[in-house]
Amino acid sequence: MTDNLFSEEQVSVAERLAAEALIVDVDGFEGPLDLLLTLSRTQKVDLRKISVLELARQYLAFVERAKALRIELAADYLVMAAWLAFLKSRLLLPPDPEEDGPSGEELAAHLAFQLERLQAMRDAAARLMGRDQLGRDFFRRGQGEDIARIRTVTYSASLLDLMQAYARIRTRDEFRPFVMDRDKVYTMEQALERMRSLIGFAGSWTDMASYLPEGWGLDPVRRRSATAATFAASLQLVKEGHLEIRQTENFAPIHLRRKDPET
Amino acid sequence: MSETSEDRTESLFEAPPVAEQERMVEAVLFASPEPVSLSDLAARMPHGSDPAQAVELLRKRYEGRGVRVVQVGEAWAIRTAPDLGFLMQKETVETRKLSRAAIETLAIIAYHQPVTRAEIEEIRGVSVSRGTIDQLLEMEWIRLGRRRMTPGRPVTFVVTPHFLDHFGLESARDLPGLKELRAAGLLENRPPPGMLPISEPRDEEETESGQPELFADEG
Amino acid sequence: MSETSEDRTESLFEAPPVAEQERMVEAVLFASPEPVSLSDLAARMPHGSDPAQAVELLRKRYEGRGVRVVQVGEAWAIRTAPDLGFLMQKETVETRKLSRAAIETLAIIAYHQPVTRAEIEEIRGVSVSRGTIDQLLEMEWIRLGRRRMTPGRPVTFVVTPHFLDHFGLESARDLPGLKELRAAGLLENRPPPGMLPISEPRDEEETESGQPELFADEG
Repeated sequence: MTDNLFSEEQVSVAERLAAEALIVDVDGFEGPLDLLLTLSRTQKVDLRKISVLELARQYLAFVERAKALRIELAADYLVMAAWLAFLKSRLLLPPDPEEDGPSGEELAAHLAFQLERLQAMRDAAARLMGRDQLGRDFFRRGQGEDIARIRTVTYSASLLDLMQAYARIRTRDEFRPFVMDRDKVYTMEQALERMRSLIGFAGSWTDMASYLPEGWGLDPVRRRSATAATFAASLQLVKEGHLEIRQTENFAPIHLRRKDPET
Repeated sequence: MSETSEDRTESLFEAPPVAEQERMVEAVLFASPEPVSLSDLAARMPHGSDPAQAVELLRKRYEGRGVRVVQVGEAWAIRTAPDLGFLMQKETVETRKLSRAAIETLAIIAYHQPVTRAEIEEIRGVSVSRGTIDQLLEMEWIRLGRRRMTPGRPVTFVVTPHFLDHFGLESARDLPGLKELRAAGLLENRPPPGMLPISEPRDEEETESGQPELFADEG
Repeated sequence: MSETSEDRTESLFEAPPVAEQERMVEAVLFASPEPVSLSDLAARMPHGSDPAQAVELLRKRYEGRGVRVVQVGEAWAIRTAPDLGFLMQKETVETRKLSRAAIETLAIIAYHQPVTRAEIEEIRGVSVSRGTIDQLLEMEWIRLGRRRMTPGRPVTFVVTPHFLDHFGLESARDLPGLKELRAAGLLENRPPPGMLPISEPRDEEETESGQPELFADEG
């Protein structure tokens, strides 16, 4: 009967529309189990008395039909189809005493159980949402009390805040290069402070490298940071009119000299 | 020592009359938009008061009135009678924003708690999207429960007093149809046949189905 | 058929019994955020109701109780009895969100406890101000743990039962791990390899709040 429903020749227009609606709507289903539950409704029996064999046939026919219409089904629909084909063969063939594993009946019973459980949870959800709800059917006190106010401040945070904070830190951790170890970073502020105190002695042109702080010249990472900071600080001092700066050619050493206020 | 016992006797005598205690509970519950626990009540009321008794008297007094004294988990609150909801200006109802997936997930957590994410997915037959759990956590309708003592020690989810308050439930035991569902075996976490030998240590543990844990909240 | 239609017509024009009107006023006054005027009441209640009479009955009913029906200008409200004001003091607690620095420090302590201050700074990448630790200690969300058996014997910090209580956790081990945080979408995914961190959009946000801190706290 169901095979007829999906075979090309003798379907009524209504049946065809129904079948296509089902397929077009495949996005509306929440996965194969949901689809199976919908299909099972056509059997119009108690879910506990459902014919899993019949259901497997319907599902497989559905998948075939979708293929014929060149509709791409998500992988989990195909996995379910393969499993149901296997189940169907188990249910139809006499049990093989050599075979290990659960019998077709056991597998079918479990599928029926899953469907019944899902349906039960949907009914439960509907009943839950159908209950009287706070703010819709019954109400809390609308007005805070304003007598004898003793204001104490308490700080609050939710578990989600906590987890998000931790996630934020750990994510930052994964971008390790971005965080920069503090002990290898020499800031422009630090360089500026150092330069301001030293620049008074720079009467003649001096290599900028000699202004690097002690201990920052050897480790390449530290050296790079200190050089960048010192250079930036030098530019700042030039801008402020305390310093002159020169470089004879590309990549040549950079020289600094104090700029006297009058000149 | 004699002093303290004297003190205690005195403060026992100082406890206000029951009618007065009832007034106090009435005032506190009226004033607070959120449910108030018995221990909170006891902390505010004069020494020697019996808030449980006072609450019970108050609850009876308000039976059939326009507002009711209701239990929410371990706490008590005053709420308007549901049949008068039509008189009120509705708040924007949060539940409108909830997707079908979120509602189903919520129901599964409520009925199967404590339940792991994998179990929710097993029941729904699809994976639970990231936002769904987040949303329910944010609404404070669910929270993390104890970790399951199975490999990977997955976290579990349980519903909160907020959830109970919203749906007017005294406890998770009062969920509609819970008994019937349990009797029908639909709250069991039955592993698929053939999976049995694989899902090893779970079977040894009583916590396997999750259901026995639901009400036995042993420390 | 004629009978039912007659019934309906009657109930359309007949106001509810006085006791029912009193219930209605009780619920509305309780739930309303503002005092409610008689004309407001009349507008909400079924046709033919007499809110003035209902309010008067309600006012009498609450005489001597823990709450009273009081007139505020032209409107009516339910207020706790003035002699019970001392019970209400706890009601006016102001809650503020914890600062980002504090919540991050707290998260690190919760996930890494027992943890020293230096370790917290190492993980956060910025120094932790004394105020932050003090605040968490004061809130009793963290406490001192055992000293670490390393040079300088630094003190460690651990979370308290108070903390667990507040966050609805049974133990700090119930906190979801990194994998679970990622599955829940709380952890951003790694950037594709080779992508310069500088070009990350989060960079901007970070320079706004995180980055200056990185240098400012340098001590």
